[in-house]
Amino acid sequence: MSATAPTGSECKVQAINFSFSYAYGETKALHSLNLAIRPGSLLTIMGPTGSGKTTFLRALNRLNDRVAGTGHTGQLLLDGKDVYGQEVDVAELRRRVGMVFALPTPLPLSIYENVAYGPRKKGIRSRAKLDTIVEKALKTAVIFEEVKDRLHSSAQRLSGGQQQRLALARVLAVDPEVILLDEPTSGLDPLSTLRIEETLRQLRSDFTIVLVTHDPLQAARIKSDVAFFYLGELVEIGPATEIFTRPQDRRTEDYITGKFG
Amino acid sequence: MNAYTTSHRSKKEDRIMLALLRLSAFLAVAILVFIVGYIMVQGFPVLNLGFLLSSPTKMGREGGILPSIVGTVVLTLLSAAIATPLGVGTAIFLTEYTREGTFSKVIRFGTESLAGIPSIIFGLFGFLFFVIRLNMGWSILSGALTLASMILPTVVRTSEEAIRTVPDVYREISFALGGSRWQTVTSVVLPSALPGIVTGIILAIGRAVGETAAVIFTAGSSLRLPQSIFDPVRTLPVHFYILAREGISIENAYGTAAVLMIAVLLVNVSAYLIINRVAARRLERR
Amino acid sequence: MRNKEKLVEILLTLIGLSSVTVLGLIILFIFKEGLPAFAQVGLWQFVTGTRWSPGKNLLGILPMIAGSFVVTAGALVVGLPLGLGCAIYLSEFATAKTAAILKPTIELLAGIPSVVFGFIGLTLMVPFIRNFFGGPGFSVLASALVLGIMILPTMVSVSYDALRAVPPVYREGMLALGSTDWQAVKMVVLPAARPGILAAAILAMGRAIGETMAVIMVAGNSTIIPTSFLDPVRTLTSNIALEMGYATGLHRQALFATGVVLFVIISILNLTARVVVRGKTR
Amino acid sequence: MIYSSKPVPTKPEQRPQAGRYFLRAFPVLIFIMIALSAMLSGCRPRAQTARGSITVAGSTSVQPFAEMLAEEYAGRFPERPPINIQGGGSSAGGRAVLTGAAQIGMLSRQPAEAEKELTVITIAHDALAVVVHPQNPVHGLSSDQIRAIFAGRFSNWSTVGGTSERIHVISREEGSGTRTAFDELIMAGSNVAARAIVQDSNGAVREAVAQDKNAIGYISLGLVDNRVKAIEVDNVKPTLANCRAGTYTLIRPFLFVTKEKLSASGQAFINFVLSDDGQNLLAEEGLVTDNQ
Repeated sequence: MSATAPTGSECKVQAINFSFSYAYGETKALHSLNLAIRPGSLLTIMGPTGSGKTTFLRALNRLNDRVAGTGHTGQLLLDGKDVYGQEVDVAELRRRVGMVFALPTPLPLSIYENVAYGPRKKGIRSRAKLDTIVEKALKTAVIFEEVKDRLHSSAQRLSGGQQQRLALARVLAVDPEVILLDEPTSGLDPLSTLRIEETLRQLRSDFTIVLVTHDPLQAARIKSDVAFFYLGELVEIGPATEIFTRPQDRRTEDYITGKFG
Repeated sequence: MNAYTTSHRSKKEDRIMLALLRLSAFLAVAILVFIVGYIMVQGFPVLNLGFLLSSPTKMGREGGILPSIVGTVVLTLLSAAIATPLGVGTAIFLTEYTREGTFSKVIRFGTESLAGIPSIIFGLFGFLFFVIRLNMGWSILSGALTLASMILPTVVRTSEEAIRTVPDVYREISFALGGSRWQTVTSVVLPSALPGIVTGIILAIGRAVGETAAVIFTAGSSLRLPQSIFDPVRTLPVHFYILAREGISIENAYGTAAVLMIAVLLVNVSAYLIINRVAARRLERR
Repeated sequence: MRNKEKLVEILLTLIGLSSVTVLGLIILFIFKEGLPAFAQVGLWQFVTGTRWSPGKNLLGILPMIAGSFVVTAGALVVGLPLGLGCAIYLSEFATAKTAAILKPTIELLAGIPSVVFGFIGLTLMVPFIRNFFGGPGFSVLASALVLGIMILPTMVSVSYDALRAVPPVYREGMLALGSTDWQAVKMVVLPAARPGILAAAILAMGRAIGETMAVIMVAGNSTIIPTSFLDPVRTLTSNIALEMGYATGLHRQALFATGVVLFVIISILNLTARVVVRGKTR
Repeated sequence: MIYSSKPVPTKPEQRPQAGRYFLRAFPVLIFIMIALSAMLSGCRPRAQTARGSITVAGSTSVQPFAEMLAEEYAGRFPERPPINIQGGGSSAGGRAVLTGAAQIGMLSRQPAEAEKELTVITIAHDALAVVVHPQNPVHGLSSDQIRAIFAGRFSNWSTVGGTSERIHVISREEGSGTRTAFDELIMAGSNVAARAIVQDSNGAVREAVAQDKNAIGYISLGLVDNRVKAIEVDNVKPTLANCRAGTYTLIRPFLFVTKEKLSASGQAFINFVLSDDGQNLLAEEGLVTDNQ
């Protein structure tokens, strides 16, 4: 039984019978996934390890291409166009679909250059334009105040929480439409986690956000829809309150009650 | 008597072996330090500005070794300038542009067997190909191309090692921000790997500076100050070899050897400093 | 933008091929120039002939092959124990401080040009051997000493790395059983590091066999099969370097053929090294 | 959304890492290198380099004398194109002229087959001196005795009137001008012993003899100095006078070989060498010249 969110051409991201496999078909990571995400919504994906959550994320921005022997069937649409289409410019795709990784890792550059990295690669040269983009991105990621007078010092010396917000700013600087976050707060202290969640809530209206997490409380706190993945299938999808209180599928229930991690 | 319990016999054996090991360590270091010391001491009296800055007269019996110094520096730098793009390019190709397959195995095999070839064979090849076939004659260029082929494997190996130390997550971040492969290489991979690559190039230069067999057949042995890279040149080791073997001037021979040793030690020490500075910086960053 | 990437990829593929191309060119040119000699003299006569007198078209390089192996064996006898002993001492017994001083010193000294070793051999070792042991002084012994010292740095640093690669837990296990330090090294560490040490020995052997200038200065270069340590000897590499300037026609091709033989020996050495290292570690 | 128009404060000294700019130039560097080596590998007439410098290559026996002449020539005629002297051996010199790698070849032996087509100019003669250690009691040997020693038939100095010590024979490598001359003038058909020590230059032979009381070798007379003793051959002292008088017969020619269309500057150097000044310089260095 795979429940699908309201379909319709107006959704931002849509998977239609999307399956994904590694090692030349040996290991099946996703089984004919059907899922639609409305623009400006915030979806949290939960499920035990190996349920295909990260694979789905890395399929959306095609980072999976870097792995040898991957294959997919079905379609994965962004604004109605298949991301695996022939004429898709992967670099452009990755700019529209930004990603924040689990471990907060700044590039070995200054704070300024970290954020300006994406725009520079897009071809933006002018100093003034870069300055405004960087400032806007840092402000949106709510870290500008803390770093505005040491923009050119190395980003390595920031704290874990700051580095993750810098990573968010890095993505925002490229002006994405969708933001993917792969367990962004798993390595952070509770205070930083709350601040990241607060930022996500604010960004919700401007961007389509897909968040992968292990922490049910996080899903509840940011009041998002929750999609439950299990062994590569979408088991259930619906508002956090409903999923946690009245799980339809026993597998969801077992997961929430902590029977298996 | 179980082999693992400390019996009387093994205690004595232990002491003897320890003494032997300490002796071999002392001997190894002493011999090598003695050689450097001996050359420096013998060469020192001749080492003055005149010796370094003037040209030789009477076939090197008197005068200085300026042409050889200039020749060695130009020849080594040119060979590094040729080997660096090829070596680093190969390393980038092996790490960033291809997966381990038959093609990369062929390149690796080529590089490794090139590394095993003795310098006399490079000398023969350089003579046949650059001097005669490509009609470059005995010249700095022929010598540099020959030396470049010799140090290419070293540059490839050290560059590849340096590139592999760059955490893969940096590449992921760059790609995820819409960076292309070449942009990722030039903006993220190479800057982090740069110290390792530079060290590799310097070590390669260290080896090239002391080379004789490959250079005698390709760069020639003319004592005149080279005007362009098409002129022949007698590098320091070759000049030392000729002066020493032919008894033309033992003092100048030692002087040349001392200059050569200082050059080689300076090059290796600078490579060493970079390694330590990078290791220290990497520790402090973690 | 996309075509720039394609261009870079093509260019890097070409650059990637540079090492293979150079290797191909070397094999092509050396073999092209050397093979006619095999044809004319006959491979078997060439490799087993004991008389080398190009003027009289006597072209046998057995004395040089024997010379190369005897000199290299001598170099290993001198260099291996000393190098390995030093590596073991530095890795297992020396204090961190002494190791931190001695190891870089030895590595720096790896940069000493071979002609310097040759000259030290010529001015110090040859007269010493002549006066102390008799004979002309130019000998297998002198070559072995010079080459043995030359391969020390390679032997020490590669063996040291092999020994350091052995996880500490191996040593602690033995010490816990009450064995002495040397017992631990002998029983556990050396066997575990053997592939690395073998690789170091083969690397050192490769360098010794390939050395030219230093050997010419101390070996005496006579075309006989050495029967005693005090006999003068000529190696394959010296044979090439000595006569290349003057050789013409068949004589010159024979020198390139000598180069081919040397190349084949070195390739066999490299292959055994790869098999030894890979075979053991898997 | 309001954003302050004030530019973000960037302190100059905290510029991003220097590595960035080097690396932006990296692809350009690669292209230059490839273009450079590709362009240079095109054939260029080597002999007539841009500045018309003259390359003289060949016998290592002639090389020291040619270098001395080149030094004098450059000193006297600084405005003329410089002379590059290369070693490499007689055959390498002949081949260099044939392939155009050099304008003038130096031979210390009669021209070989392939070199017959070149014009041959004798610049001087060099006498071969048989040398022993200064403390060796032996003062003279007959050519037969010398042949027997170098062929390995005599192996102890006592057989030729010296102390009872083994003789250490030191010879030159096959093909070198000095060795070829020695084979022709002394060995006359028999072979130098395979056991003989071989050194690859006259200087090295001299050093080897100077170091070893029991050594005997042969070098060009011009290189004899007080560290070795030149012995009488068939009771004739190896002096310039005896060479010119013809009584000392161990003589070999020092030759220049060139192609017909030799450049004017090349011919000018040869004229200088053949001029009285040039010949005197060679005579001072111990060579046998015709003009005295």
